[in-house]
Amino acid sequence: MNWGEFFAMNGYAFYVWGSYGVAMAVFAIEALLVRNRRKNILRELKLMRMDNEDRGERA
Amino acid sequence: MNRLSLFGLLGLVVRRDLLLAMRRRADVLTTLIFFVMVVSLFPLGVGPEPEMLRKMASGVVWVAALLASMLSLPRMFSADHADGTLEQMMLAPQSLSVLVLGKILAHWMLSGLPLALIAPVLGLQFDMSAQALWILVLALLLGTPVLSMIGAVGAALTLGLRGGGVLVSLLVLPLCIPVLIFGAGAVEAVNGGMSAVSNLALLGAFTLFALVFTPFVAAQALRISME
Amino acid sequence: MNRLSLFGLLGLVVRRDLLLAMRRRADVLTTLIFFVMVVSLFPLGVGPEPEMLRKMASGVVWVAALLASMLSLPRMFSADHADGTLEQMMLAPQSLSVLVLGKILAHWMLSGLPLALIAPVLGLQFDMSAQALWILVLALLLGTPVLSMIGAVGAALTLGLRGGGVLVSLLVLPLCIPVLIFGAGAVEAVNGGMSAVSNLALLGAFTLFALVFTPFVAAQALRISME
Amino acid sequence: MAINWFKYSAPSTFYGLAGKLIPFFAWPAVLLFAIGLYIGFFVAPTDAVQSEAYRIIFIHVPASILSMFIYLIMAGYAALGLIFNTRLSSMMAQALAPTGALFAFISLWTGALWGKPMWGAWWVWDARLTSELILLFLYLGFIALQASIEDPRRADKAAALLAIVGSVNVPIIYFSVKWWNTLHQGATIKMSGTSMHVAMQQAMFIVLVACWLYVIAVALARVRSIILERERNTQWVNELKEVQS
Amino acid sequence: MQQAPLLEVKDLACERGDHRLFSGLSFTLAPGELMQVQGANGSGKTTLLRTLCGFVQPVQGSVHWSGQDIGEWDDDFHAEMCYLGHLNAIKDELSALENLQMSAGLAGYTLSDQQAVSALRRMGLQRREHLPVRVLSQGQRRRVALSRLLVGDAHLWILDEPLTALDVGAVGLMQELIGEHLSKGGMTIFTTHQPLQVAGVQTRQLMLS
Amino acid sequence: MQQAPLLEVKDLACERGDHRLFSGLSFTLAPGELMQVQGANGSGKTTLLRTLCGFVQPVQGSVHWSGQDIGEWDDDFHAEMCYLGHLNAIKDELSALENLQMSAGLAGYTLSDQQAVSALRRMGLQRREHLPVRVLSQGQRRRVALSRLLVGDAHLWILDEPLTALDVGAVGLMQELIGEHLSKGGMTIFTTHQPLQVAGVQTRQLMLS
Ligand code: HEM
Ligand SMILES: Nc1ncnc2c1ncn2[C@@H]1O[C@H](COP(=O)(O)OP(=O)(O)OP(=O)(O)O)[C@@H](O)[C@H]1O
Ligand SMILES: Nc1ncnc2c1ncn2[C@@H]1O[C@H](COP(=O)(O)OP(=O)(O)OP(=O)(O)O)[C@@H](O)[C@H]1O
Ligand SMILES: [Mg+2]
Ligand SMILES: [Mg+2]
Repeated sequence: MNWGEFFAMNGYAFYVWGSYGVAMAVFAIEALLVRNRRKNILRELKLMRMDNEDRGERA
Repeated sequence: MNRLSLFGLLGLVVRRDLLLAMRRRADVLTTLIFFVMVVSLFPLGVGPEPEMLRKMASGVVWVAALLASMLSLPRMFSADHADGTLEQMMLAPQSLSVLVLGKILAHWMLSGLPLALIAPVLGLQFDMSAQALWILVLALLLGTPVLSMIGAVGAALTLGLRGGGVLVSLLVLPLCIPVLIFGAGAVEAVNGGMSAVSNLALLGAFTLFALVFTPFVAAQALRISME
Repeated sequence: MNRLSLFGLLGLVVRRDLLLAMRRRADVLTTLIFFVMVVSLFPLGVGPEPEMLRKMASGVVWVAALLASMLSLPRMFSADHADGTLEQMMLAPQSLSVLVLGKILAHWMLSGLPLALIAPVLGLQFDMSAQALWILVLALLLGTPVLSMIGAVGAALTLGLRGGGVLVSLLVLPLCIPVLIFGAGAVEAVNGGMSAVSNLALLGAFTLFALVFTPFVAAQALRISME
Repeated sequence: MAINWFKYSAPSTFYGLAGKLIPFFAWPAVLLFAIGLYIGFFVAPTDAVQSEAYRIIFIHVPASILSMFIYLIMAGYAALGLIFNTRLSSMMAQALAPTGALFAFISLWTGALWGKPMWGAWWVWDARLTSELILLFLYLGFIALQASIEDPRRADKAAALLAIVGSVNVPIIYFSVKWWNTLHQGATIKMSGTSMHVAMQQAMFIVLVACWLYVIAVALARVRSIILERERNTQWVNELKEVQS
Repeated sequence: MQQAPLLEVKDLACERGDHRLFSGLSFTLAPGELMQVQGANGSGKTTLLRTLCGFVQPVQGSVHWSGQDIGEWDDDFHAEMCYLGHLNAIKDELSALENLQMSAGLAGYTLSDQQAVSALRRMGLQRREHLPVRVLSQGQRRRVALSRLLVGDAHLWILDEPLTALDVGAVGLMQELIGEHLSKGGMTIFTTHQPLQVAGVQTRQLMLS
Repeated sequence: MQQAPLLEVKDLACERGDHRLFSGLSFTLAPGELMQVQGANGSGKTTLLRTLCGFVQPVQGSVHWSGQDIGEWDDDFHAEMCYLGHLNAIKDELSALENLQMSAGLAGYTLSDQQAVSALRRMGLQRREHLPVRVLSQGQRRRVALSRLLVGDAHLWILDEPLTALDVGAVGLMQELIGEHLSKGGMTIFTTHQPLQVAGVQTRQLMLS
């Protein structure tokens, strides 16, 4: 079996690759979103910590 | 000073909600008019073929009933919440579930019952047969209480939230699907020459089942929302 | 300090509302999900026969779009009203109508546009043909702005009233019926082998007509409500 | 030696534990996906009836199965949180919901792409399909409710109640949809009668395991963010080295 | 002679949002005692009173009524207490009389017209019993809410700013009512930003910072 | 030297519901003048200020700005005034910076990041410019609202209880700002329940009963 045939999926390429493509994209996007969420909260926490230290120094 | 029995309390809550509704009649009418309007929109959207309209009639009436009771749900507890009466209800030395049951009953009398009573008129617009109309009313009478009961849980959960209206629909509509299916199915069974008994029996069973659990669950939801 | 042009102001209001919506994404999604849900309820009520579903598809999608944009209406001005931004908008030295037009545009981008874009997926559930799907989307794109515009007038009139949700539907639904008829009619014309051009042209005419008058009327309604 | 499970139900300890565990789930998930898909595409033979289109099954079935399981697990965690007032279980429920919704979506999407060549329609109102759609709505309701309540404790409890009510309803919904569907029309087209090839079963099973691992990894990663968001004012969060740096 | 305390608060701590309002709060209240909760705006007075009622779950500590923990919604406790919050819990659409009867009903007892009318009269609402509450002034609305105290037989009154919107006469009446209640062996715990003195009773102070 | 008055109020009367709040109210305000509106709760202070803005239509009398009646929503007048009400008109979801820029945009002018940041700094919001307003304290939120005064070029400031939730330092800052505004020929009309003294300026009093 050559690659062209493989990707053609006997005429069902759109359906098969559409399924796997979207599924994998969803997994990737979810992973990305999770990482973003972590980055955001960490950035906010750092800001808050710097803010607190700042206030501590002035007091 | 005479202590009230549980039934006395239930009656009191129902009487109170009906009295309040009578004093501000617009709210009750709006639900009903919304129902009539949604049902009447369909022939406009779908086209006037009587054959098709007859087939979809029961489904449309049920969906409209579902949406109309959804719309009146946010009001179920919100007025009592806003003026502090709900706090006092939760401090009542009786079970909160009974109070909630009373409110559910009143809600049904003000939303489900009028819908069921006006449904035959709308059914005529769709050229339904007399027998089908009977079954439609019966099914609505048996099924709409479940909508009020599940709706009470949703209304209690979303009490005081921003965007409560759409949210409560989002929570409650999927849970009401069985009622929709069997309610609309009853009429279609009759249209197909079959008996509607099993559908109606199932609707009754749902009602009983919901009657046992939902007042308690809604009471818990209220406690969560009041914190 | 640079003075803003009218177009600059319009753009600012739209950007602002979109930005706010992005920050509280749940609200936008809820409208969309409600739409999907109502459309999906119909087969459950009416039965799964593809033939009938295909026939009623456009009507169902339109009615659901109407209901979904109705439900998101109360939020159009209420947040700005509650936190005082609306007061500041009315004190802007520019025409309030332009600000209102900006809010209408943003509302449409957040309700009408997503509905139009997701409609083909729902149409597929009803087994609509590709051509009908195109017309459906086109009709929705041309027609939903009218819903937002008439809706803005209703939302402005009912601002801050108790039971505003159902009330606004009552005010607005009857006015939106022409849009529903011609919108659903466009798809049915195509299904019937005719051209949808006249329907679409009429929808476009409605939109233009509404575009001229409703921002001004809604601005007046806001002034009345703010007193 | 008995492990002190109670210790790990404290968010502060679980945060570290979860961080250490994630790689042990994430990498095997990737590996098993690769193996499963290799078997699915290169070892498993072509189906006599469905030709190559059947290969969608290797993602469709695991996604479908998981979407249902995740709801149960989520409702279980939520119930635990409601009854025993353990914050961590509520956070786990919250972390699982989006993943469950995504799996329901994948199931619907792949199913639709399968249905078109097999049935000639992207969608039919079949019992299984319809109830999967309703399941997706239930997930979305859970997420929307949780998202619209500001106070996290109230959000946890309210969403938990919803999840419990939902899980009581799921069987009812399933059977009513089934009944509704069969009442109106005959049996829908089924998978070709031939029994499944061993390689097909293997591939499906391996992808299923991979999905499980993926779900666990993602849920753990997400729950770590949730813990940080909820505990932002505590001492231990401020002393974390990722916050200090 | 000091009686045994009925209400006991042990090591109570409350949070709202992420914010710890107070912690390690302990006190007891015996029949005949009057306690005022003090503190700046936002210091947690309302939260404390609502915790006593059971609306808010404390993050730590417990509240006991005659020796029993009221942690799980306790109907016996609720039968013996009366709470009056920021909100009046009256319905605009109903008359003062109907409102009072409905409140009594929800609290679990029936009230004859006679009893209700005399309670409303005592609160200075003569000739206003049958008007819808909507048309009453703020002070009169507060009086309708307070008349609930007159018709019930609760031991413990929990009053959150009972004097809001009341004029001088009504404040005097409230002092009188609380005095009567205490002399019959009742207990009262309240918050207020105005001075409130009950003759012959020493007000205990609880300070939230 | 006294300048000609820009704001003239003639024989004004306002009602809310069926209730006449005040009538026959006349006064003028010239550049450099400061006026405080006083009165008990519910005496109509807010109503008066909102009438000046044009939100409330008076039942009698009129308001003139440089000789012109502002009865019909007057954009020229609005371009020269800045109103700050009970509500802050800020969005929880946006940062302080975004809020300020949006407010400026709605008032009809654009604001560079530079200008906005320096205004916020002046109001004591250093390093909080980019936090969502949701996480700010009440006083800080009020400061964000007040910083609108700094970036605009309005002649007339109408401030309804500007000092709510502000701490001592911020109150001092406000006094300073109002002083600067007046010395540049601006006018201010305000209500407050707290004392507010601007150095070197005599505060005119308007009493509503
Ligand atoms: C939108 C479309 C579809 C949806 C939502 C859907 C949903 C599901 C679900 C929920 C399951 C898991 C059932 C279980 O484990 O008991 C499943 C399994 C399966 N589906 Fe689909 N499906 C769709 C389309 C299709 C199509 C078009 C086919 C075949 C032509 C198909 C064939 C199968 C098979 C063979 C299984 C696994 C066998 C089994 O567990 O019984 N599905 N699907
Ligand atoms: N649901 C809530 N979520 C978050 N924070 C809350 C909530 N309810 C109250 N708070 C906060 O808790 C604090 C205490 O509120 P509480 O109402 O108990 O104050 P208080 O002492 O009664 O004040 P006041 O004198 O104004 O009545 C306040 O800072 C308030 O902002
Ligand atoms: N929309 C309305 N309809 C009817 N009455 C109103 C309305 N708005 C205000 N009132 C009444 O008008 C009166 C004046 O209100 P206003 O807000 O002007 O008082 P104020 O002097 O600003 O009081 P405060 O010091 O509390 O701010 C009040 O008695 C109020 O109840
Ligand atoms: Mg308080
Ligand atoms: Mg005021």
